[in-house]
Amino acid sequence: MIDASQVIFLLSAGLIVVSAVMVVSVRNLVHAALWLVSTLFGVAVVYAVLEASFLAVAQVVVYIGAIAIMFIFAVMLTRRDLLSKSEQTNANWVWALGLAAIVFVALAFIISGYGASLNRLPAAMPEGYDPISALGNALVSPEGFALPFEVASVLLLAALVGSVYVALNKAKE
Amino acid sequence: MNFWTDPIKVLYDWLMSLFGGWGMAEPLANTLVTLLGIVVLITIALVLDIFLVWIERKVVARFQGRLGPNRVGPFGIFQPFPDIIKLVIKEDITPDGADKVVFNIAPVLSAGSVIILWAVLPIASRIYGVDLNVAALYIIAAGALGTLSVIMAGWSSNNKYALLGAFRQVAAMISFEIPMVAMLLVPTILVGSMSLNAITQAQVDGVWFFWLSPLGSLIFAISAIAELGRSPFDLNEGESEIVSGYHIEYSGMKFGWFYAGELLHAFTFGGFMAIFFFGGWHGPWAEEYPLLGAFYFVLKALFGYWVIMWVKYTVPRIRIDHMLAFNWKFLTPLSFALLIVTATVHVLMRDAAFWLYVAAMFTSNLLLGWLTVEILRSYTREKREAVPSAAHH
Amino acid sequence: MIPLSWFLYLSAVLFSIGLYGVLARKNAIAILLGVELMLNAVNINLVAFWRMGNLALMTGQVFAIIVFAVAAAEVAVGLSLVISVYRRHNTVIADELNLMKW
Amino acid sequence: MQNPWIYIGLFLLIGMLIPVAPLAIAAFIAPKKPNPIKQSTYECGMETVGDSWVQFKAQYYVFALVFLVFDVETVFLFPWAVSLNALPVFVLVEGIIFILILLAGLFYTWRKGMLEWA
Repeated sequence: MIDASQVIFLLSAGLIVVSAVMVVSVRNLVHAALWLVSTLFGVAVVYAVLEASFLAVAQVVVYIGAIAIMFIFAVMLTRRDLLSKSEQTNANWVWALGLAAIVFVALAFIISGYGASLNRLPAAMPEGYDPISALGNALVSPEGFALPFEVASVLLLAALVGSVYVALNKAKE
Repeated sequence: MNFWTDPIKVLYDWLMSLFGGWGMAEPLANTLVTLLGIVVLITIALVLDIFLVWIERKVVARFQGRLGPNRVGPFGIFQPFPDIIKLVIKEDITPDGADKVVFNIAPVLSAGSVIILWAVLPIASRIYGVDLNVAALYIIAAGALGTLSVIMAGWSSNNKYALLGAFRQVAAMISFEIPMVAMLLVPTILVGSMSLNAITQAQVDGVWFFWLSPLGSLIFAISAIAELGRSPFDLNEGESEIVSGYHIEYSGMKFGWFYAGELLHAFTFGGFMAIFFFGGWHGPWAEEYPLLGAFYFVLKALFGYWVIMWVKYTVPRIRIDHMLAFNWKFLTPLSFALLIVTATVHVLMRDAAFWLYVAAMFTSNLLLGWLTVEILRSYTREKREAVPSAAHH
Repeated sequence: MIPLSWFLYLSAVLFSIGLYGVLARKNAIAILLGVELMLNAVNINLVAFWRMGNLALMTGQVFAIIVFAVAAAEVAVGLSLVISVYRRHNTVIADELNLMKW
Repeated sequence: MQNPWIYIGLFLLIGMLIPVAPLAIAAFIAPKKPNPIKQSTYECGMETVGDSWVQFKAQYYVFALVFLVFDVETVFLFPWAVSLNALPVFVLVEGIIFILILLAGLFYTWRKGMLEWA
C-alpha cells in the first residue's frame, strides 16, 4: 500500500528526473537553466520530505536565488548564435550515453546488493527535538565542525577573488 | 475558550464537527478544513490587495495635491473593481517571437512568490498559517522566486527594453538582498530562532526590537524598498529611459498580476517590518483577543506601507551606478558591521540586567550610526577639497 | 514512510543524467549545468543518510551545507573562466578550446 | 500538522493556482483579434531594430558573483545566529572571523575597481 509521503516523493522524483533530462537535452541554454531551476526545486521538495527544513529553504535560496541566476547571466553574456542554432551535443554523445547508463547500472547493482539493510524507514522525530539548533551547534561548536565552517569562508573568499580576477581582467586586453 | 479568545480553534472545531456530521472520515475532514483555511487566507490577502490599489491611488493623489479616485462609491473606494473588470476583458497580446510558455508562467510566479509569504505571517497570537522554524530564510527563498520571475518575464518578451529592465531589476534585487538578509539575522540572534512567531512572542514579553536595533530597522527599511523595486530605486521602470522595464510587453490581467503583486509585496514587507522590529501584533489586550491583535498588525503593516509610499512619492529616482555603489560600498559593509556589533553586545550582555542590556544595544547602535556619519563626512570633505586642486592643475 | 533505497536510486539516476550532460554537451556552460546535477545527487544521498541514521548526528546536513559552498565556488570560478575564454576566443564550445595543447 | 511542509506545499500549490484563475477567465472572455502590427515588439513606436539579445555589461555579472558568495555566507550564518545564545563566547569570535574573511573579499573587489559601473 502506498501512502501520502510516498506519493509526494514519487511526484517530486518524477519532476526531478524529467527536468534533469531536459537540462541535458534541450538546445536553448536559457531553457536548460530554467529546467535546472525546476530540478533544484524538486530536490528542495525531497529535502522537505526528509524533514530537513533548513536545507530545503537553503536549497531554494542558494541554487534558485543565486546559482540559477548566475547561469542565466552567463548565458546572456555569451553570443546567441552559439546557443540555439547549432547541434548542442558533441561527437561522442553515444559513448557518453553508454557510460552514463553503465554508471547507473553499476550504482543500482551496488544499491540492490545491500538488500534489506537499505529498506530501513525514517525514525519519528523525537518530541521537542529542534534540528535547526542542533545543526547550529554541530556547525559552530568547537567539538563540531568549527574548522570546516571557517574553511568554507576561506573557500568562498578564494572563489570570489579568483573569479573576479579571471572574469574582468581588463588590463590584458 | 470562546470565539473572541481563539477564533481559529472555534471555527476549526465547528467545521470539523460539521464535516464529521456529514459522515466524513477525520483525516479527510482535517485536510479539507486546512485547504479551506488556506483558500480563505489567500482570499483575504487578495481582497486586501484590491483595496491597496485604492489606498495607493488616493495617497499619491494627496501627496501631489490631487483628489484621486472619487467617482465610484464613497471616496471612490470601489474604483479597483472597474479596474479589475477592465483588465480581465482587455485583449491579451503576446508579442511576436516571445517564448510563450515562459511568458505565461512569469506573471503567475511573480504573484505567487508574494502570496506564499502569507503562509508564515503571524497575523495575531493564534492566527497564522504555519509556525515554520526557518521562516526568516523562507522569506528570502520566496524572494528568490520573485527574482526568477523578473528575469523570465524580461527574457521571454523578446524585447530589448524588457531584457534591460529585467537585468537592472535583478541586479538591484540581488544586491539589496544582502543587507536585508543581514538585518534578518539581527532578530534571529536576539531571539535564537528563525520562527516569526517566536520573534513576535519575544517582543511581546520584552521590548520591541526597534529599541534594540534602531539602525537595523532603518537598514531593513531601505533594503526592503530596493527589493520591492520602488522609488527611489525604481530605475528598472524608468519610463523615460526603458519604458517601464521588464513587464513592458504584458497587457490585460497578466500585467495586472505584476501590479497587484507589487502592491501586496509592499504591504507584506510593511508587515515584516512590524514583525521584526515593531512587535508584530503586539498591543494592548492583543494576546487575549487575537482579532484585536490582527487589527494592530494590519495597522502597523499599513503604516509601513505608508512609509514606503511616502518615500516613493518624495524622493527622486537615483541612477543605477549610484544605487549599486550605495549598496555595495555603504549598506553591505555597514550592515555586517552592525551584525558584528549586535552579536557581540548580545553575547557579552546576555547575563546583565535587562534594562542594562537594552541600553547597551541602543547605545551601540547609535554609536555605530554616529561613526558611520563621521566617516562619510570626512570622506566627502576629502573629496570636496580634492576637486578644486585637481581642477587647478 | 519512504525506505532509504528509494532516495539512493533517485540520486543514482540524477547522478547518471548529470554525468551524461557533462560528457555529451558541447557548450561549456551546459557542462557546468551537468556538474550542478551531480552535486545535487550527492546532496540527496547525504541528507537521506542523515534522516535514516542517528538524528542527533548532524554530519549529513553539515556536509550538505559545505557542498552548497563548494557548488557556489565551482559555479563562480567555472562561469568566470567560461566568460574569460569567451572574451578572448569568442567561443564557449569546449571542443574548440585547445589552449592546453601544443 | 506533524510536518509543517505539508501545509507549505499545499499553500504553494494553491498560491500558484489562484493567480491562474483570472488569467483563465480572461483567456475565455477577452477579445482576440491578433494582427502583425499589434503583435510586433514594442519599441517606442519605431520599427524594431535588431535582436533583443543586446550586449550586456559584464558588470552585471560581477555583482551577481559577489552576491552569490554573500548569499552562501548567509546560509552559514543563520545556524550560527540561532545557536549563538546557547554556546560559549568562542563561537561569537568564530562568527566574527567568518564575516571578516568575507568582507575582506568585498574590499578586495572594491579596491580592484570591480564595483565601479564604468
